Amino acid sequence: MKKVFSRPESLRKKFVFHYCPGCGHSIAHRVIAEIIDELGVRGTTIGVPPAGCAVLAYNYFDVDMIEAMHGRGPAVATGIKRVRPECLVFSYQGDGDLAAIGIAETFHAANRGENFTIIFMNNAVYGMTGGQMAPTTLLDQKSTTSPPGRNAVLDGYPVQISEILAMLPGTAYIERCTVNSPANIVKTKRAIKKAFQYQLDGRGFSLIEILSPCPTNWKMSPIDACRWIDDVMSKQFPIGVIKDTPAEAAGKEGAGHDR
Amino acid sequence: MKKVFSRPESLRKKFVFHYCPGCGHSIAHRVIAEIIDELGVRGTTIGVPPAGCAVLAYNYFDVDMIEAMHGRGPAVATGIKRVRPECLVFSYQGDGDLAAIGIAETFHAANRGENFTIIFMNNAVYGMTGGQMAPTTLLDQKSTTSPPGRNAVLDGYPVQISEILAMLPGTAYIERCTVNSPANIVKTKRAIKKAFQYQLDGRGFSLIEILSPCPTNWKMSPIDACRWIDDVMSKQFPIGVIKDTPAEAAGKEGAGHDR
Amino acid sequence: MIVKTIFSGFGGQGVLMMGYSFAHGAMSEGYEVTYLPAYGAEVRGGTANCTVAVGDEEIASPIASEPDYLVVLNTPSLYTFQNRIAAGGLLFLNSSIISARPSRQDMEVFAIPASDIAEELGNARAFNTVMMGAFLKRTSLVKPEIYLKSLETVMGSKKKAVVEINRKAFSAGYDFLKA
Amino acid sequence: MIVKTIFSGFGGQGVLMMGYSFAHGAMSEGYEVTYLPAYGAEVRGGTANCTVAVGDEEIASPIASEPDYLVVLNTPSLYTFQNRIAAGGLLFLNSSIISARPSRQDMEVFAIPASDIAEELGNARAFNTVMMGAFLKRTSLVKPEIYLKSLETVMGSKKKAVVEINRKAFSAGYDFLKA
Amino acid sequence: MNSKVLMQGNRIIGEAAIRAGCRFYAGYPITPQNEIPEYMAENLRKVEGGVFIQSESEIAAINMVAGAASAGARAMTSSSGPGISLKQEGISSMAAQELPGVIVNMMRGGPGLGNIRPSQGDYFQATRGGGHGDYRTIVLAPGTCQELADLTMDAFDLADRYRIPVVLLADGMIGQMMEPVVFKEPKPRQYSADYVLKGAGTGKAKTIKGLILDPLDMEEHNWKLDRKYRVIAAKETRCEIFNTDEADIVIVAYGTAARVAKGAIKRLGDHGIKAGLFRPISLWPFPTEELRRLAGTRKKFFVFEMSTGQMLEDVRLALQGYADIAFHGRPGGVVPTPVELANVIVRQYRRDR
Amino acid sequence: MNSKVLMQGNRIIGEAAIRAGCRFYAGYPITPQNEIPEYMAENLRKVEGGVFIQSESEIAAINMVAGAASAGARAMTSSSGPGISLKQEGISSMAAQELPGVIVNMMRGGPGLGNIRPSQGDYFQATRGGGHGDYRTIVLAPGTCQELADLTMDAFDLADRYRIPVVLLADGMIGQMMEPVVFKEPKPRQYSADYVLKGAGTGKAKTIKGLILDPLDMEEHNWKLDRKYRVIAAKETRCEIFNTDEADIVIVAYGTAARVAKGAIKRLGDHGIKAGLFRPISLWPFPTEELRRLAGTRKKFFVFEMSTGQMLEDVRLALQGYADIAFHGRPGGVVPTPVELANVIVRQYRRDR
Amino acid sequence: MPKGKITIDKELCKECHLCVFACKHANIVAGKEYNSKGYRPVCFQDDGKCTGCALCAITCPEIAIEVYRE
Amino acid sequence: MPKGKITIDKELCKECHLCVFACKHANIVAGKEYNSKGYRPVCFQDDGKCTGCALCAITCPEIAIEVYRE
Ligand SMILES: Cc1ncc(C[n+]2csc(CCOP(=O)(O)OP(=O)(O)O)c2C)c(N)n1
Ligand SMILES: Cc1ncc(C[n+]2csc(CCOP(=O)(O)OP(=O)(O)O)c2C)c(N)n1
Ligand code: SF4
Ligand code: SF4
Ligand code: SF4
Ligand code: SF4
Ligand code: SF4
Ligand code: SF4
Ligand SMILES: [Mg+2]
Ligand SMILES: [Mg+2]
Repeated sequence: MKKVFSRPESLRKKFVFHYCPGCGHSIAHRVIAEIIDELGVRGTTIGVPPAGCAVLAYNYFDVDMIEAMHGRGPAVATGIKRVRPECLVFSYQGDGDLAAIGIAETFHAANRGENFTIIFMNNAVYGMTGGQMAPTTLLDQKSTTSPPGRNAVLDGYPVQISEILAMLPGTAYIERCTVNSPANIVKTKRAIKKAFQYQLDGRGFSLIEILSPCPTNWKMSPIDACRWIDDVMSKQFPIGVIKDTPAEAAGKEGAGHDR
Repeated sequence: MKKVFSRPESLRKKFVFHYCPGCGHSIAHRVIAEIIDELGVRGTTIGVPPAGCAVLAYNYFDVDMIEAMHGRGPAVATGIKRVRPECLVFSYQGDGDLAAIGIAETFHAANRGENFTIIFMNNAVYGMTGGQMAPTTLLDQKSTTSPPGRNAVLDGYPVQISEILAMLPGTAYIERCTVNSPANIVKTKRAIKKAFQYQLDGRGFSLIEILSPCPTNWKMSPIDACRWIDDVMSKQFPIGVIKDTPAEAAGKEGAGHDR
Repeated sequence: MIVKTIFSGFGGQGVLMMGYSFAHGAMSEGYEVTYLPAYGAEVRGGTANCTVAVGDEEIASPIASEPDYLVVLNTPSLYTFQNRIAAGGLLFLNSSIISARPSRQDMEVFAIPASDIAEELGNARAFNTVMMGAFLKRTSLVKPEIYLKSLETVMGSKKKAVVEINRKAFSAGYDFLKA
Repeated sequence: MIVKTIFSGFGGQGVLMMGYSFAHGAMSEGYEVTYLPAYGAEVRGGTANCTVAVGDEEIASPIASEPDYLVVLNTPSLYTFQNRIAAGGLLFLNSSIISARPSRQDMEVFAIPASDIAEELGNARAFNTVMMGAFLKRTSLVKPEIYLKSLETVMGSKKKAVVEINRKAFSAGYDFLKA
Repeated sequence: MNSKVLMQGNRIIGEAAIRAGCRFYAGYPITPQNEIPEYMAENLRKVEGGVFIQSESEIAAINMVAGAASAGARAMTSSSGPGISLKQEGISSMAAQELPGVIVNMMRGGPGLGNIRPSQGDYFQATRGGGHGDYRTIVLAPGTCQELADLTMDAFDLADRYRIPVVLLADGMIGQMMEPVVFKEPKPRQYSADYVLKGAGTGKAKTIKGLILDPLDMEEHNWKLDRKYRVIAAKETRCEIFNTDEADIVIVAYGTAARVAKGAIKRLGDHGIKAGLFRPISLWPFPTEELRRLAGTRKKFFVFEMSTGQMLEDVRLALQGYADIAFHGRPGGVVPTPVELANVIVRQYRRDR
Repeated sequence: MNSKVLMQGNRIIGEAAIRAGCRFYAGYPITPQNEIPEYMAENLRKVEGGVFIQSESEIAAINMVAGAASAGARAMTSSSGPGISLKQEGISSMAAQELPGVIVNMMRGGPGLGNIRPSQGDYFQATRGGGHGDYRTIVLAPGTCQELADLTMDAFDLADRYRIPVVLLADGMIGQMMEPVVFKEPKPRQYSADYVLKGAGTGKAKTIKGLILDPLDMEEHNWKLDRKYRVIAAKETRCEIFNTDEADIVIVAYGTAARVAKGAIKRLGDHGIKAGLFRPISLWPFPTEELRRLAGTRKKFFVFEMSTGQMLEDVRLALQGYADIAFHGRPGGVVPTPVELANVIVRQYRRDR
Repeated sequence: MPKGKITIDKELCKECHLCVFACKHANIVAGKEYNSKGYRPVCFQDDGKCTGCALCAITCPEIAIEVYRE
Repeated sequence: MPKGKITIDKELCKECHLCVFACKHANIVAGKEYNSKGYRPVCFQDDGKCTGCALCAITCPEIAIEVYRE
C-alpha cells in the first residue's frame, strides 16, 4: 500500500507537541506546514510565533522563525516583510495576543495593508496562562478571571475582530474557519493556502481566524470541545469569508507592497 | 444692552489659550465648558486631557482634571469612572492620541462600554509635535512625516475610527461633528450635550468626533482651514450621527455601569 | 526535624492536589509547612510536581534537593527524581502505570497498583487518594482522619459521593501496605 | 573670541530662520558656530528664540547667559531678554512693533522700523531680513554677500522674486544704520 | 477571623490587599502571578465598591490604577517581567503625579520572554526606576508568605503616606508556594485626600499633572520629589539581621535567595564556617546604614542573588571599599539549593584563606 | 561630498544613519527628536531598499526594529523619555535575542510627561536596563554635533559586532542645535550573518528566541550574555580627558553637561581654580578604569549632571572611597550656564578649604 | 431687528479673522495696530448694523468677543 | 472501495479520541495500555473496513496516524 498521509516536510522530524490532547494549535500547525510544502516555499518562509500556547512553534516548524513578545507579532512581521518582501511571512497569534495586548499592532498592520498573513487562533480564552478571559470569551462563558461567566457590563463584549479588521481598506482577505472536524480542517487549509497565495501575489494583508478547541480551559473533552464550536462558539463567530478583495481592486489601490 | 455672550463659568477666569490662531481646540474647550455650565455639573465633573496640543487643558477648565500619558486617557478615565460612577467623566483626545498610540485603550474602553465620554479632536495631524502624519491624515495629504503626501501602500489609510467603534456593542452614542462654522459649532454643542446626558443616564460609552482645524500644520489660513474641512476632510470623514443606541436596548444589554 | 516530599506525575493526574491536601493536613497537625508547586509551560500532559516540606522548626528553603520521600505517578517522573531522593528515603510508585523500577538500592520502594485498586473501587481517577493512603500509612506524618478532613477542605466538594469514594480509596491504599 | 547673539520674537516671525541663516553665514566665513533654538509647547504665537554663538575657537557651551547681541522682534521678547544682555552689548529692536525701550543704560540700542521699511518695499514679511541687514552692518560678523548667499541656501528657494525682495530688504536695513 | 490559613503566595497578596482596603485592581495575566487577578476576579467584586478589571494590557492596567488612585481608591496592579517593563512609563508618570498605588512584580527569568521560573533579575528596574526621569519607588521584598501578607498591607500604607507608587518585588517561587499565614489587622487608612479628584464641588478645581513646561518649576518639582525620597530613605529602610553576632561571613540576600541562604547557613556550621545573613526587606530605600554598621565589625560579605549581580551594586555603594565582597549569582530562573550555596561559600571561604 | 555642513543634531543622526547603511527606521513622534523621523521620512525612502515607517506607537517601533534586524537590516528607532520607557520590554527582548539595533534617546525633562527641555534623567534607565532581566545595552553619549555624527555610525558597527542594542543617549539640546559637521566615511559592514532570517533555503531553519524554558539553559544564556558584556566592558569604554594634568579638581560630566563644564573650566581659571574634565562617552560600559587611574593622582571629583544624581553612582562605584566626590545637579530640563556652574564649583571649593 | 454690539478683547485676539468671516453684516474688520504679542486684533465697526446675533462670538476661538443685545 | 490501513504512533497519541469520532467505520477504538507518558493510546481495529480515507489522520492533532491505501 502507498502512504497517503504522513507528517509534512516543513515540520521538524521528531517531536511531541507540548499541546494538550485535542488542542487546535497542533492541527493548525500541521495544516500550515502542509501548505508550505505544497507551495514549495519552505526555503523562503519566515514565521513569527507569539507568546501564548504556541510560543514553542519554532520547535515544530522547520522554517525560519523569530518569537515575538506578547502581542507584537504584527510589528515584528512588518519589520521582516518590509526588509524581505520576497519572503512569505506569517504571524501566528492567539486571541489574547492579537485582540487584547496586541490590538494596536494588529489593527495598524492591517490598516497599512502590510503584505503578510496572520493566522489568528481564536480559542475564546488565554490558554497558556491558564484560562483567563480573552477578548473573544463569550458572554456568560466562565473563565478564571470571569468566574461567574463573562458579564457584558463589567467585562465588555466578545470582540469580532475579523469583522472589524475587514472594515479597513488595507485588508485584502479575511476568512473565519475552524478545525473542529475533518471537513472544517480541509476548509481551513484551503483558506490559509489562499491567504498565502494572496500574499505571494502581493495583494496585501490577509488574516485567517481559526476557531480552535481548548479542551483544557473549556474543561471539556476534546470531542465536546469540537461540538461546542459548532453549537455555541460559531454562533458568536460565524464561519465563512468575511472579506475578499478582488485582485483588480487591490491593484488599483496600489497594493503589491514592495517596501 | 444685556450681555448675551461671554465666557462660560466652567473656564478659569483669566488666560490666553496657548493654541494657534484659528485652532479648533479653543472652540471645543469653550463649548464643553458651556455645556458643563448648562448641565450644572461643574462640581462633579472630572476631565482627562491628553498628551497633544490640548495637554494644558487643565489650565483652562475650572473642573477637576488629571493629565493622562499619551494615548492612555481611556484607561485613566476607566479607573476614575469605576471608582466614582457619580461623576461626569470625559477624556479629551487628539487623533494621534486616540487612534495611534492609544487605539488599544480606546477600543477596549469602548468595548467594555465604559460609561464615560470621549471628545475626539480629529485634526488629521499630530498638532503638538509639529505636523506629523496621524492615523486620520488623508491620502495624499502632506505632513512632516509624509512629505510627498500620505501613500496608502507605505503609510496605510486614513482610519475611520468612529465607524469602527460603532461596531462594538458597548458603544451607546457616536457622532461626528466639526467646529468650522458657527452653525456647526452649535451642532457640535448639541452632540456633546447629548453624549454627556447619555452618560448621566448611565447609557454607556459615548464619543463625539470633532473635525478640528489645525491651520498651523495644514499650512492654511484659519478661514481656508475651515473651508478645507467642508471641501475635503468631511468627504473622508462624513459628518453626522454614526450610532445612537435607543435607551431600551442599552438597558437590555445591561448598561448603567455602576462599577 | 524537616521532612521533604516530592509528588510527581503528569499534569491532570492530580499531583498538585495531593501535595496541597497533604500540606494542609500537616498544618492541621501543627507542623510548619511549605508547599511549592513546579509550574511549566505545558498546561496538561507535561510533567507536574510539587514539594512539601513539613517540620517542627522554621523551614528556610522550600526546595528539596534531596527529598526524603518521593511519590511518583508516571514513568518520566520516576526517571527525573529517582536519583535525587536521599539515601534511606522512601519511594512510592503507582505500579499500575509504572513498570520500571529504580536501580538504586539505598532506598525503600513501595509499589502500589493504585490505578487498579481505584478502578476496582469504581473510580479510576481516585488512584491518587489510594497513593496518599499508602504514603501516610508508611510515613505517619498526618493522621488519616485529619488528612481526610484536609482533603475535603481543599477540594471544596461537599458532594457525598465524592467524599465517600475518597474515603474508600484512602483506606484501600492505607490497608494495602502492611503496618 | 566667542560672540553670542539671541534672536527673539514670537513663533511665525521667522526668528529661527534669522539665526539659522546667520549661523550658516558665519560658518561660511570660517568661524566655529553653534545654533541653538529654544523650543516650546506653543506651536505658533508663543515666544520663539534662538542663540547663535560665533567664535574662532571651540565653542564649549552654546548657551548664552549674557549674550553680546540681542535682536528682538516683539515686546514680550524685549522684556524677557533685556536684562540678560552683557554690559556694553548691542540691542536691535523692531521699532515698528515695539514701542517700549529698555531702561538699562549700559548698552547700545538700535531701533529699526523694520516692518515699516519692509512694507514700503512691498512685503511686510521681509522685515526680519531688514533687521539682519542692520544687525550685520553694525556687527560686521558676516559680509553681506556671504550672508545673502547663506540666506538663499537655507531658505532653499530659488524663486527670483523671493531672492530679489530679500536682497532689497537686506540693503534697506544695512543702509538704515549709518556706518 | 485571623486564624492561620494555608494559602498560595499570589492569593495571599489578593486577600491582604482586599483587607487593606484595596478597592480597585486592574491587571493582565502573566505567569507566575495569574492567581492574583484570578483571586481579585473572584473576591474583589464581592466587596462593596470593589472593582476588578482584566485590562487589555499591562499598560492599560497601570493607567487605570493611576486613574483610580487619582479618584481616591486604594489601587493595585500586578504582573511579571515583560509586563512590568510595559508599565514603566505609567510608573514614571505616577511618580511624577505623586499618585499612590501598589505594583506587584512576581519576577521570572529574563530578559525577553525568558521563562516563568523564579528570578531576581528585575532589581535594577525596580530600584533605579525602569522608566524615564529622576524618580524612585519604594520597593519591598518579602521572604515568606507571612511577610507577603504583612508587606502587602504595609505597601498600601506607605503608598498613601508618601503619595508614591510602591513595588512589591517577589518572585515566582513566593508567588506559587503555599505557607500558613495569619492576616494582621489592617491599620485605618491615613492619608491627606487633598489631591483626590471627585469633582470640584463648590470649591477650587484640582489638577493632577506631571507636565511642567517651565524648566525651573519642573526642576523644583524634581527637588521636591528628591526631598521626599530622602525622607523615605531616612525613615523607611527595613532589613532582617540573622545570626550575625558570631559570624565571620555575612551573606547578603533578599527574598527567595535569602531563604536559600538561611538554609545554607545551617549547613555551613557543619563545615565550621560561621555565617550570618543580612536581608534587605526594603530594596529601595536600601538599608545602607544598617549594612555599613555591620561592616564596622564584619569584614567578609557574600552577596547572593538569583541574577548576574544587581543588588551587588548597592552593597558596594554601601560598603565603599570597607569590606571584602564576594558574589554568587544564579540568573535565568534557577533557584539553587541550600546545599549548593553552602558548597559555593565553603569553596570561596577556603580559597580566601 | 564629505565637506562641512551646518545641520541640526537630530537631522545629523538621520543622515549619519543612512550613510552607515541603516535601511530601516521605525519611530513615533515625540519632542525633542521629531526631526529624526521627519528626516527619515524625507530621505530614507529615497535610498534603494530604505524603509521608513511611522509606527502606531513606540512599542510597535521597537518591535519592528527587532523584526527588521532579524531579517538582516541595519535598523534604528528613536524617541525620548516616555517613548523610551515604552520600548523597555522590546529592548529587553532584543538583548535576549541578541539582535543588533540602534535606539536614540533625546532626553527631556522627566519623570512623567515632564517637559521637552534638555535633561539627563534617563541615565539609570539606559545604563541599568529599564527593562526586565539581566542585560545591558551599550550606551553612547555624544557631546557635540560632530560626535553625534561619528557615534551614530559607530553605534551601528558596535551593534553588529556584538549583536546588541546600542543606545545613543543625548538630550534635547544636542538634538535641536546646529553645528557644522563632516560625515566620516562609514566602515564596511562587518557582522556574522548566521542568525539572519531570510528563509531557510535548502539549509537548516534558524530560530531567534528569548524564551528558554529550562532554567539551566536560560541561566547559561544569561552567563553567555554576561561574558559578552564583560568583553564589551573591557574593550569598548570611551572617554575624553580634558585639562586634567594640572587640575586640582576633576569635573565628571557627559553630553551637554560636559559642554557646560568645559565652559565653566575656562572661567574657573579666573578664580584661580584649576579644573579639568573627565567626560565618559560610553556610559555603559562606564570608563571605570580610566576614572580610577585619574583618582590615583587627583583627589577631588565634582560630578555634574542635569539630573538629581545618577551617573554619580557609577562614579562612586569606580572610586570606591578613594577620592572626594561632590555633586551638583540640575534636573527637570534646566541647562545651567557655564558661569553658574563655575560659581557653584567656586563655592564648593572655597567651602572645602 | 434687534440692535446689538460687541466688545473685542484686543489682548486675547489672535487675528484669525474667523469672526470677520462669520459676521453676515461685515461689522468686524481687520485692525492695523499690534497688540503686545504682535498680533493685529480685529475691530468692531459700530455702524448700527450689528444684530447681536453672536455668530462672531460663537466662532471666536479666543473667547475674545462679548456680545450685547437690546 | 479502496482498501486502506493506518498506523498509530503510540508514543505520540494523547488519547484525545478525535480519530475515534472521525472514523466513519469505527476502525479506531480506545486502548487499554498506558504509554510512557501515562496516556492510553487508541488502537486500529484492522477488520478490513478501513478505506484509507484519512479522516482520522486529518483530525489527529498529534500527527500520530499515518495512512496507507492500495
Ligand atoms: C507583556 C506580556 N504580558 C503577558 C504575558 C503572558 N502571556 C503569555 S501568553 C498570554 C496569553 C495567551 O493567550 P492567547 O493569546 O489567547 O493564546 P493561547 O494561549 O490561548 O493560544 C499571556 C497573557 C507575556 N508573555 N507578556
Ligand atoms: C509615549 C509618548 N509618545 C509620544 C509623545 C509625544 N506626543 C505628544 S502629543 C503627540 C501627538 C499629538 O497628536 P494628536 O493626538 O493628534 O493631538 P493634537 O496635538 O493634534 O491635538 C505626541 C506624539 C508623548 N508625549 N508620549
Ligand atoms: S491550554 Fe488550550 S490552547 Fe493551550 S495547549 Fe492546552 S488545549 Fe491548547
Ligand atoms: S498646532 Fe494645530 S491643533 Fe495644535 S494648537 Fe496649533 S492649530 Fe491647534
Ligand atoms: S453679533 Fe452678529 S452682527 Fe454683531 S458683529 Fe457679531 S456676527 Fe456681526
Ligand atoms: S475670531 Fe476672535 S481671535 Fe479671531 S480675529 Fe476675531 S476676535 Fe480675533
Ligand atoms: S483511514 Fe478512514 S477508514 Fe481508515 S481508520 Fe482512518 S478514518 Fe477510519
Ligand atoms: S486523534 Fe491522534 S492523538 Fe487523538 S486519540 Fe487518535 S491517534 Fe491519539
Ligand atoms: Mg487564546
Ligand atoms: Mg491631532
